[in-house]
Amino acid sequence: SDDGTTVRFGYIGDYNGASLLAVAQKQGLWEKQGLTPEIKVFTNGPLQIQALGAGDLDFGYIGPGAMWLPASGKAKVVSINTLGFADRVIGRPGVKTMQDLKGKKVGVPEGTSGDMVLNLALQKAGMTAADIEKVPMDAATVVSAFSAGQIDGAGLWYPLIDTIKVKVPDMTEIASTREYPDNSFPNAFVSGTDTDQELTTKVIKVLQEANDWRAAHPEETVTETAALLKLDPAKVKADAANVEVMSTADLVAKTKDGTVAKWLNSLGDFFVGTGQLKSLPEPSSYYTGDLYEKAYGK
Amino acid sequence: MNAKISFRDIVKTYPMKDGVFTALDHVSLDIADREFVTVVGPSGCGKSTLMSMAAGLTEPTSGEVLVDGAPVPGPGPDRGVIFQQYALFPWLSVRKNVEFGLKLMNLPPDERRRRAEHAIELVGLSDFADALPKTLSGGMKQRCAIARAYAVNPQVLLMDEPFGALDALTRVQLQDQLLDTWSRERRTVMFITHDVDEAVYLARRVIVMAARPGRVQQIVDVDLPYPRTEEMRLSPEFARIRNEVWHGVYHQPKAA
Amino acid sequence: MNAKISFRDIVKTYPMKDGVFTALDHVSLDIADREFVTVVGPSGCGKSTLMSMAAGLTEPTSGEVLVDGAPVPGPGPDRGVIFQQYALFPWLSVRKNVEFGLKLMNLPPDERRRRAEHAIELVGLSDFADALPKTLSGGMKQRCAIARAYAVNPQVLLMDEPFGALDALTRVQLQDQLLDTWSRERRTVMFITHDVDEAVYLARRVIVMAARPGRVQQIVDVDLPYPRTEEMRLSPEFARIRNEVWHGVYHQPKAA
Amino acid sequence: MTQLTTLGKPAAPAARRAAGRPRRTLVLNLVAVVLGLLVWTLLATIGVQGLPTPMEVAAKAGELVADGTLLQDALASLRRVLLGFLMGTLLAIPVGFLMGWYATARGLLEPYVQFFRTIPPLAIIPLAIVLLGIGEVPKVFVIFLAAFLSSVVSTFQGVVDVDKTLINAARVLGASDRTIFLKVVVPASTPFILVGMRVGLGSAWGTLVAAELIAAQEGLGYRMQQAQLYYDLSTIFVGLIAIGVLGLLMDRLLLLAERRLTDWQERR
Amino acid sequence: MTQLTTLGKPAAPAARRAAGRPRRTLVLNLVAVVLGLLVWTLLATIGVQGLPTPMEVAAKAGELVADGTLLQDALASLRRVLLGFLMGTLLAIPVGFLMGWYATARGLLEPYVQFFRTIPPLAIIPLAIVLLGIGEVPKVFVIFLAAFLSSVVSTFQGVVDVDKTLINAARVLGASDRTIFLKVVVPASTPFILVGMRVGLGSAWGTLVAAELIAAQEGLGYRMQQAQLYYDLSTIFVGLIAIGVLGLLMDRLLLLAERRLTDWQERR
Ligand SMILES: Nc1ncnc2c1ncn2[C@@H]1O[C@H](COP(=O)(O)OP(=O)(O)OP(=O)(O)O)[C@@H](O)[C@H]1O
Ligand SMILES: Nc1ncnc2c1ncn2[C@@H]1O[C@H](COP(=O)(O)OP(=O)(O)OP(=O)(O)O)[C@@H](O)[C@H]1O
Ligand SMILES: [Mg+2]
Ligand SMILES: [Mg+2]
Repeated sequence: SDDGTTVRFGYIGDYNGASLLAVAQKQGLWEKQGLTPEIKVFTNGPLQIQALGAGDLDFGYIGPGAMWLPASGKAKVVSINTLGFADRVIGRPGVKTMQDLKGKKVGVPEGTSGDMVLNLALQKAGMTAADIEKVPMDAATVVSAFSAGQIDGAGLWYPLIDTIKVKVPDMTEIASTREYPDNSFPNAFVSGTDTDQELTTKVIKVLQEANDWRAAHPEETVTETAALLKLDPAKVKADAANVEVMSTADLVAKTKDGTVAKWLNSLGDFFVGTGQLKSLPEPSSYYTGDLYEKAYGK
Repeated sequence: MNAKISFRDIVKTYPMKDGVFTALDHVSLDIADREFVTVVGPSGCGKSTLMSMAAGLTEPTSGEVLVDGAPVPGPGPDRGVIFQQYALFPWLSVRKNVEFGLKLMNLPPDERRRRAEHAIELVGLSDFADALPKTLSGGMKQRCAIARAYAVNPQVLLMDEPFGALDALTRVQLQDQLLDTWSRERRTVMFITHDVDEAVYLARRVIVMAARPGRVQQIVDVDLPYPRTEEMRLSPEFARIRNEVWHGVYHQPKAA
Repeated sequence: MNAKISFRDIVKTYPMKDGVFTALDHVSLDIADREFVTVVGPSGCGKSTLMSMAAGLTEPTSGEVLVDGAPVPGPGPDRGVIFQQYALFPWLSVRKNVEFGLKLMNLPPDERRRRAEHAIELVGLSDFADALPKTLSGGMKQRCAIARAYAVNPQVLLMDEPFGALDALTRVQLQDQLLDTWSRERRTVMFITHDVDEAVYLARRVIVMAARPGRVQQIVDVDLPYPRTEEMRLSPEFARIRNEVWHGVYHQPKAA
Repeated sequence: MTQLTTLGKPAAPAARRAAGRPRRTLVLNLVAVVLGLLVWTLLATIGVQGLPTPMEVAAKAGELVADGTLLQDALASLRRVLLGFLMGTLLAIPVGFLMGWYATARGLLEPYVQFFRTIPPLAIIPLAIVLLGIGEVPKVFVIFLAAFLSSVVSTFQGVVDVDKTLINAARVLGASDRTIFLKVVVPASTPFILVGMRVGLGSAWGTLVAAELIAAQEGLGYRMQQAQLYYDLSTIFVGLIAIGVLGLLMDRLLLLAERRLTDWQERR
Repeated sequence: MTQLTTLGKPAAPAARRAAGRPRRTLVLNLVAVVLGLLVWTLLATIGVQGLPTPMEVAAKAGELVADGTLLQDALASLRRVLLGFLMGTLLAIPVGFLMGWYATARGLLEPYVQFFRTIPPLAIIPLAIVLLGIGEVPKVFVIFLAAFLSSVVSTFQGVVDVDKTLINAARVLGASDRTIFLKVVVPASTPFILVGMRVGLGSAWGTLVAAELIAAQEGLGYRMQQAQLYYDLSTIFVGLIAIGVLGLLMDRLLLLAERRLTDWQERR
């Protein structure tokens, strides 16, 4: 971004993380804004936040599990991307309700959306984390441990659950993100804390146009994304099935009426509960909704 | 013939950048049971190589080494070896070095102790029994190696310049000790030396080797009775044999 | 006195489990410039230790070693050393070993080559110039070490039983060569040996040491003219001195 | 001491050095630590964003010590590392021997040893879980594997490099292969074996974080991963320093063992 | 060859062994690989959940080779590992020397070397990003650090263990410290240095996955992490095997170098 036209953009190699960038590139949306993208793939959100802080990256993509980082002032959310509904609480064959998990081993990657859905499910069932044996482990470890019968339940997400299904076909889904409409799991694009308004607006514009194209062309988007990620389109498609794409107009409206703030606050509550946040910050302090609205107007 | 060790037409070659180097060239030699032979010859003529074959540590390129009429079965405690480079175990004290072979014989500890003490005393290292090899002088290291071989009391002793690093007096003492033991217990001894006097004084037969290629040049019988005495060293017969050996070593017709 | 090397009241002790071991006990000795001294004494009497101090490799526990009147400045190429254990660089060929010191002198390559060839020829290793030490026999290793020290042509030669592993003929040849070089170029030589004959044949003075504790027992002047010849070895005067040295070494009053 | 007096340096300094040595080393160590702390403080205060200062880390360490977490974590990790390390390095000795001594064993084992040495421990975890569950066993196993694989090379080389004449000396005294291994090869290759153990120790600690990815409930590596979720750099640093210090202490113990075991060596 | 004829085993077998050696080793290696594949197939088909079979992995490898991904990844990783490994091990030689030779250097450096050896590479990454960004530099740096830290111990030990008499022999010929280092210490400790390099090579590859966490766009480690998002075990196995094979090849090259460089050694 030396001359102000190069944008270094980080992403994660799945449908949520990569689809907009794939579309923007293919449709020449960057060029329209006079920008040159330099996209870099990462394996997780926190690494990108770190790279933003170190000045090695201008924008990045994070999932809901990393949302406490912008909330604690480490970055700014410039645009909501989609809502994810991929997270589930699952159980071994025979486990039908949360009650069945009482005293059982439940594997979960801590601080992720899998952890969140487990928490919500526990709440809804009138239980607490003390009622189960919560075993924190890495996401890949959950897959191995569940498939090998080492744990009785897990808080995890698709497509990893697909892998488990192959091995344990009669596993059960006990709880799903879809059951908690008030607690949506948005993923988002972020920038560093010192935002260059003009550049950010241009980037938001690119994202908005790509977003609308994606909403209009779901099939093509899957193809483009699979091509960018060198993945089997079927996998990406399965991935996309658990994602709610909203039109830009819808997102603008939800920003205006405070729905977005509500999502962010419900995430914030979760992080306060885990201790990742000390207090619940005002969403407007880290979500640049005004820029998002303005950009749409242009 | 009742040979304890037979070298049968031994050839030993080493590959070199330009062709091969012949260290031993068709060497045949029988050492009778309970015989004491010494081997002399110029530096590099293959003395150590030959001995190492009898020990079972080196294989001939062609030919055969027999011990008691059978092909040499690898190294074993029936043939004690004193190496030219001492080969002490640096992490063991003098006493432990000497006891090494005894332990392998499963002797009771006090018997082992006794035999080790005796061997150490024989070579005059009693005051250094607990010293590590690195704290010993050159001559003391050599004496430790001698004690280690003696302690096992093997049927055959293969000694490669065992007294080379010793002062003259210690040397004479150890020569006499060796002769004494040998005549009492009648072991077979193959003894390499570069000292012609020593070779004649000790041996029933002196094997004179020649170099380039290594081969047996001459075998000199020493017709002096045992026990050998210091006077014999001054006898005309001794002088004659000494001269013959010397002549054999140093006036060799040049090899091809 | 114009001493090249002075040992002034040298004491060397080593810590032992039970107290200390005195390797050298108040040794004082001057070696004049261009003098040839030999050192004899029983195994373990401290000969190598004394020489290593002159080389600057070992420090006395007390006392001083002076070279040219100044405290010994550590090891240096002005004092060539032949170690009792050869100390060849195993990764270098004979030639490269010999050239090692010459390279450090920044000689032009062909001069270096010439001097190395010469030294190697002197010890009779020309045919093995490109061999690695592990392929050499004991005597050949020793000769390589000799050549390495000779090549540098140092002012002082410190030689620790340099001919100990050589056969008698090679030994005599090298003795005569050494005397020849020494009388032509008049180096200072300190030569340790366990061969009384050799000690007398080579030296102007024979230092006789005693053991337990190590000390200078007697100094025997050898009043035979240089160049020494083979006939001198047979002269009554030689025999007398030889006897005196022998007596000095082997009939020492026992130390406390 | 002996090796220092024979250093061949001019007399006086060497003697002085020999006398003041242990104290001097300690002083130098301290100087190094202080310098390190200064650089760290500098980095933290001036330049680098997000880096906690030594004071902050010390405060956090105080907290963790006070509530017992640190001790409990350290003990849990120490047990895993010690077990894995000891089993790994002790197994490396006979395996190194087999590979160094018998061409057959070498031909069969070497491809695997070399292959697995280059495989990151993270990649072993799924297999370890499937085969060993999620208890202590797979954690210790991952550490064991790392320690074993990094020390076996060294042991193997030690066996191969044992002076032939010493082996011959034992043979002619009637030693069997087993005796030669125990009484000659092991002592003669002690320097190599101890290098192997020290390297293995480093690998064992270095693998701890990966091992505690497997459903650990406590341990320094687990605590650091937790802290990473919360971006709690101070706790991460406390963990790192605890690991470093424990590793350093164990390394010193090994060094001490080495001094005693290779006393017989002639060296500078 | 020489060492084999002096093995001291009964004459005939040893001679046979010497003659057939390289071929025999190869055969044994192959036997080992085939055995390994069999065990793997067995595990995959009968017992173990989720384990892809060799055939599946081979098919995936074919795909990845066909679309050029594997080659591209392998080259990217190879470059990083080679750079990091070479810089790390080459730096380890002089540093090991300094530590082995000068008590001062040892006192100052040792705490750090020992400390950082036990720190998992994963933990270095945040610092590397802050200080070095997200380009190639921090990736190579992490690998470099791993290689350096694991080989420096070995080099250091090699320097300490150099036979005193050889150093003395060089001193009396007038060699300076520098000459002694280059002409005596380095050749004499080659066996140790090469062990260090081989261990360092293992560490370098083992750290690759961690290094490629730092925003890599290609590389075997990166590909494996990507595959982990979808739990694509076949791709992970292709990556592991590629790493293992590349590591093995580089190790063989080092061994070859060792053979040539330590030819002078007398050993079995
Ligand atoms: N591994 C080897 N490779 C090549 N040549 C070798 C090897 N080992 C020994 N030789 C050669 O074989 C010859 C005989 O060596 P050997 O050690 O038997 O001599 P020696 O008679 O014992 O001599 P010395 O009296 O000097 O000890 C020597 O010329 C030596 O160079
Ligand atoms: N590092 C050491 N620790 C203890 N004692 C030692 C050490 N080095 C040498 N000694 C002792 O010092 C004495 C003198 O040794 P030195 O090597 O000088 O003897 P030497 O006269 O050369 O004997 P030789 O003729 O056998 O070579 C010996 O008794 C030896 O045991
Ligand atoms: Mg010999
Ligand atoms: Mg001596």
